[in-house]
Amino acid sequence: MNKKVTIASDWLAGCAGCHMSLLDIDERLVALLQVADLQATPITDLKQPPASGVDVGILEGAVNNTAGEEVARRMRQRCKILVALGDCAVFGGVPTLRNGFSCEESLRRAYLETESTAEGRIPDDPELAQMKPVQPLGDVVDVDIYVPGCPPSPDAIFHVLTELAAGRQPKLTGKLLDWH
Amino acid sequence: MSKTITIEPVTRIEGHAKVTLHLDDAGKLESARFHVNEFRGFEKFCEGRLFYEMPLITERICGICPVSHHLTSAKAGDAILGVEPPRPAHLLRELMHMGQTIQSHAMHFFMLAGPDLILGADSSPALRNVAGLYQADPQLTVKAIQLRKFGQEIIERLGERRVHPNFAVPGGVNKALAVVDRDAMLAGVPEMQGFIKDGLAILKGWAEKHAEEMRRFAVFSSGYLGLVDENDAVQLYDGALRLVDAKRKELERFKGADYLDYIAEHVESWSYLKFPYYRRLGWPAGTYRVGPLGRLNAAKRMATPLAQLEYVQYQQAAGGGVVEGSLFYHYARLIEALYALERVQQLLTDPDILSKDLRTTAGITNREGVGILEAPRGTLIHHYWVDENGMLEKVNLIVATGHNNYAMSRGVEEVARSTFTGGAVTEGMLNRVEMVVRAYDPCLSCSTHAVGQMPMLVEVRGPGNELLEQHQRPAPAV
Amino acid sequence: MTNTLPQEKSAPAKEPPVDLARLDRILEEFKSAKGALIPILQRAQDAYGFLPRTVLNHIAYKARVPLADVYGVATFYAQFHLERRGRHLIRVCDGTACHVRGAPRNIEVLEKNLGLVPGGTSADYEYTVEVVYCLGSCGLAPVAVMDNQVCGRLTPEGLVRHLKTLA
Amino acid sequence: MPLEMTTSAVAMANIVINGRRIQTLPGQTVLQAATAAGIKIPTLCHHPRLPAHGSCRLCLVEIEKQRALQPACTFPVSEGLVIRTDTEKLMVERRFALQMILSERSHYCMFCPASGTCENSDCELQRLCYDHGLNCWEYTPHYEKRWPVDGTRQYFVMDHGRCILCRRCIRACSSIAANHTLGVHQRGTHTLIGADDDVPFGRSSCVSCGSCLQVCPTGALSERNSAFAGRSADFKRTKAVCLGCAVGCGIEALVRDNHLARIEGDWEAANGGLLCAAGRFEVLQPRPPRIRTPLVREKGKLAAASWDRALDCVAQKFRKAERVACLASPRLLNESMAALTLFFNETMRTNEVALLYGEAPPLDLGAPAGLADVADSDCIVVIGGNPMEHQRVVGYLTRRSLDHGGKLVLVHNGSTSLDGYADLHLELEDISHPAASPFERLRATYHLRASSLTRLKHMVETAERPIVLYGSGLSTTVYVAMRTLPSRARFLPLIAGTNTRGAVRLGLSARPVNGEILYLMAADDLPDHAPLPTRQFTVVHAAYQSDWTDTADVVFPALMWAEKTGHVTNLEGKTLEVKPVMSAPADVLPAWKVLLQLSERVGRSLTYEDICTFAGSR
Repeated sequence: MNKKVTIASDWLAGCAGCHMSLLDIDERLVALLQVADLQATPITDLKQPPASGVDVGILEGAVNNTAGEEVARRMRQRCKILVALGDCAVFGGVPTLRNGFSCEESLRRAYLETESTAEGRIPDDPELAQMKPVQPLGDVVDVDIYVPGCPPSPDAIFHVLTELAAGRQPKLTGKLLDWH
Repeated sequence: MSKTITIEPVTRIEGHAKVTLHLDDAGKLESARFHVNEFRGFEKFCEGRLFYEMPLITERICGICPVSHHLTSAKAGDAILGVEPPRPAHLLRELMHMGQTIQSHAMHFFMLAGPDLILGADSSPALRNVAGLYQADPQLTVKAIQLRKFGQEIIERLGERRVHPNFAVPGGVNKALAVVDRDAMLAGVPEMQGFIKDGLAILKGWAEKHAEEMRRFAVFSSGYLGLVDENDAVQLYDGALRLVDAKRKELERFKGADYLDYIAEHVESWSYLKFPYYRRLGWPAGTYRVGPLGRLNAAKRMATPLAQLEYVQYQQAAGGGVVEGSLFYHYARLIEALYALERVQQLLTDPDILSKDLRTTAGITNREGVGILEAPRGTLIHHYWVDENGMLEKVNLIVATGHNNYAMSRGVEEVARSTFTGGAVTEGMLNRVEMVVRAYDPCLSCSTHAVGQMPMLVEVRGPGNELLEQHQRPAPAV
Repeated sequence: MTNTLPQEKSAPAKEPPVDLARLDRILEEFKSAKGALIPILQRAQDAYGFLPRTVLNHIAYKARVPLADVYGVATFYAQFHLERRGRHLIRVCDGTACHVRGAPRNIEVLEKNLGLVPGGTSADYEYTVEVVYCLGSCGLAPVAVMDNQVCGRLTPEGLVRHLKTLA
Repeated sequence: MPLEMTTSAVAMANIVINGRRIQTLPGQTVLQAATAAGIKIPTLCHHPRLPAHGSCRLCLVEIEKQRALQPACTFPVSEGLVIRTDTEKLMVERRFALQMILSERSHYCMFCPASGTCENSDCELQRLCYDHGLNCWEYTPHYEKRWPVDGTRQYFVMDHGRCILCRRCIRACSSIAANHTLGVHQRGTHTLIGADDDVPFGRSSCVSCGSCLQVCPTGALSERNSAFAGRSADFKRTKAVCLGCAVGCGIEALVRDNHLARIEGDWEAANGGLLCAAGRFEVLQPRPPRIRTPLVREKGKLAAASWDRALDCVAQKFRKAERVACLASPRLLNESMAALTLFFNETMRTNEVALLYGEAPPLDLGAPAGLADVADSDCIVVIGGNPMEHQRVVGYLTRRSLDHGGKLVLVHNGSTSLDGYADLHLELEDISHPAASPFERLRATYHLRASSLTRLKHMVETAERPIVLYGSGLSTTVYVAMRTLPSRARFLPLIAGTNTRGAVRLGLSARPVNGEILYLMAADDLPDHAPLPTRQFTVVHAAYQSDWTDTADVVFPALMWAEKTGHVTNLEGKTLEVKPVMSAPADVLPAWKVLLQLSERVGRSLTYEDICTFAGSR
């Protein structure tokens, strides 16, 4: 049991599609659970990687606000190997389209100008995170393994995780290396 | 002294949210808020792109229901071209949508909500997940995986992959269905029917054991909205929008294209997720619920035989009339999954399903187009405005989860009120609050997408907001 | 010799009419010369002070050079200007030497006095200000060149004085 | 400028690539030599059909005694070169080149029509990145910079965010289409591909020939119609003939699930990949509703009917008829033309068979010129025709000849878009009589003054490879004069109507016909507001619903161009094989089959053999 590789994952500004692609390994999920111990993930109830740390940290999505930065930093601190999962984490992806506009423009459109919005206002509660220009994960923390793809194929993800569980450095070649 | 309790992130939902509970000096609930914490700005940054790119851009809003956005976007494109896709194209689009409904509902019931129902809300959080479920019931877990796989494979066979497929284009679809694929899919139907029935059995069992909870957990009245066919049966791909009041009396029946006349959105300073409501009744009186329970209340029946049978039992279980208990969302969800599966069979046996008449080509005939569809979590609306070259000038999106935004806060409040009666805060109490949110299966990827995780804290703050107590969630027994 | 647009493009509406007779004389000189686009553009700019679209179109048509190439060359070289310029050209250096010796202050004063941004032209078309990075007279820093006259060791006051002498 | 560095017939040069001894011809580039020897060197800005450019640095190779790495696409071979194409150093350089290219713009692969996997990507940049194992971008692009998307062109779109400035589009625009619309504007990080003096593409001198689209290595240029309809790998690619006009360009049709999604120019055909907007794009535009079954008028309304019913109905009318007249679209293939001529001449015993429109000038003025010769001519005479309108590819080839210093003599009245390029411009006099019918108008005659003729002759005499592009409707004296031009002058008729030359060979021409019954072989032609002469009874054989079919008494469904099998004769007089690229609706038959069945019912039946022998005999 303690032999298992411990994994924590989380998502930033993305679409959760990479985690879905992880689930798309289907029955192999069972095999994965034999060698890997999924700790804090969006589909489990532990809210953050344990302070004791994990072997592998997986982050999906780009960094686009202060809270995202915190998550990225904490994950970096608490994992031995950090995996950037998917185009958003690797390149920046679709969320970076927002960088072409000022936050104000975007917020105005969404919360004041949209045709269906009545008595609009721009959300400004301190509970809400501060928006920042969208960056790929690698521009915020050091990334050890890049797994591009929108989303990465289940095969690619399974390959990476099983290689890591076996203590090897995964390498994406052929069909496993795929961006689109 | 008054306290604020923060639950963040709410887990086992698609995306992240946080809940804050404001307790008064007596430790009684003052107010509860369901925050959606992040914003991506699709409405803005799609401006200047071409309308026919949108099915591939907007599906990136959400990796759980990309097909909803993919198809809704293509439908808005149809409207801009001013064409009706050939019948076979509609059948194939609906088939893909049914695949998604099955996978999304299956994943939610077994992998996200399941742990609460099967393992119990008070079981160890370290086990309250898919892995724990597997330990508790390996067979069931495998069935869950296979049911989800069945749905995902439908999407893959049509759109070349499971997440973010490339299939629908304005005017139709880009690929015909191969005979081998049709036969393979058909072959899977009976077994999957079994799996869904197993799920229903589990749920009914749970419901009987927890009849009280089912009846009392987060129960409140609201309006309901969903697509229906000409017989007022639940429709997921196309049809008319039917809005009913708290007594299920029809308030409106309207075409998706006219949504602006009926639906408006309210904004709160503390959430990036807007609050849609029925224009005529205003905010918040006009708020309504969508998604499985919303749809089953908005409609009068299910269009397929097996689902209809279950629908009747469901009504009885809820004491007939209006089903208001949030936990019934799980029940309704499985009934819809069954419907989707029956629909898959109907579609695959339609003589037109293998046709190669797949696309109507046309120039840009309308400068505006609305697409609408019932995503797994509720009504999804895409509205585009283009210039004479088909470049987007304006975009408006109302996503499924948004409609339930108010309901989730209401639900959280109901539960918190009955749970937080002063005294120590237990993890189980907090999870109960999450269970409400989970019942609605909010897809926050769609809504705007989630913020990253903060440490999961229960903070107790004084009136001056000074920190008085702090509970860390129990660490796993590793 | 390559062919160009089937017919000469008409001038953009906003542009004031340009007397092409002078341009025709220039083009006449280069009639037989091959690959003479740059000298033609230089002479044309000398004649008109800048390169109006009408002039570019006419050059393309007469010299039988694709308009896209004429425009490409005109926008590639910093020496060519497609917008009307001021009567007086002031090139202020903000290179390292000049910068540390107070060029920024000088530029600020210019902007105040002429009410224009670097690279801009005053509304009355009297002045155009360019900020450049080294004029090769770092010994005289901070330096500016006004209508080809080098002015060194410039103080804001001196700068304004020189401006008056130009006017 | 030659499209490829041509190999001059000099002695072999011996070079060594990756240790292999290879014999090449001097004048070849290292890339050509390597490719010929089956050694693959990665390229990006290079395109075999375009002049080499050497800007992307992907084809860098190590050459002994060269200080720096050299681009293989521009480096000429010479005796004794020792070259390596596969060292680790080169891999590093190439990866770096790719990283730099990726850092310049914002390539959103996830929603790019060209994007795909290592197996099906249509993006050459993406494929190279896969080949070189790039799993991340070293230098994050400036996402805050929004690169313009130009959607002002009707058929295809430019997304500068996906442009790598390889300049293939510019080279194609100038060297293939000779249109010179595109250029490089601004410099440094502001560099953009632009049109004319930086106007939107849709308002530029662009003629939408689509040559740039066909050579773009990324998704920067993408076609509206086929975007997201599939990737090249998903399509069935069929070489076919464009039936848009008499040029008969070679095309490649890309079809998926019987949906014609895209058309590309066939590099191997006489048009060398070049097409016009009509052939590449307009044919993909929406058409009127298709006619899928025979229709028969009952109580004033057209109703669907079985073939038997429709054929019987027509046959019965034909048997009783005094005189049956037939008008045929010049878009018909030779087989159908032959069947129709036979059927009406032999079976129906009438000579009232003519073309609906389409005119061919005399075809025996002198040595014939081929399409391929036009671009190399040093003097082109265009007389009595307007290739830029009606045989556009011939027009573009004509302009290509001007880029090589060729002279242009324009002889016409009115104006054409070639006017700007003419070295000599001569006026034609209209000596025709006020026209009576549309067919009369076709006979309008133009005359050329003797003085003009001599000037024309002079130009031709001073040229080495003169070509005369001539239209119809000129006075006899003009044609006679053409015959007296020096024998090295070659002639290419500007024929109106796709297969008019095939029709003429079978003795058909455009003229008025008489008869109480009219049989209109419209094929997939559409009436451009030309109403039919009204008759007691009208049969229309057409692919699409139109004013013609609306007023007909019986309608037979016809094949559209992409479904046809047979032959056409193009303006060169070449007989081109027409292959179907997609399958026809179940109930639609080739025209000749319908005529055979009619002939049976009328009682004097024809056979397929009759048709073939007849078609062959001419």
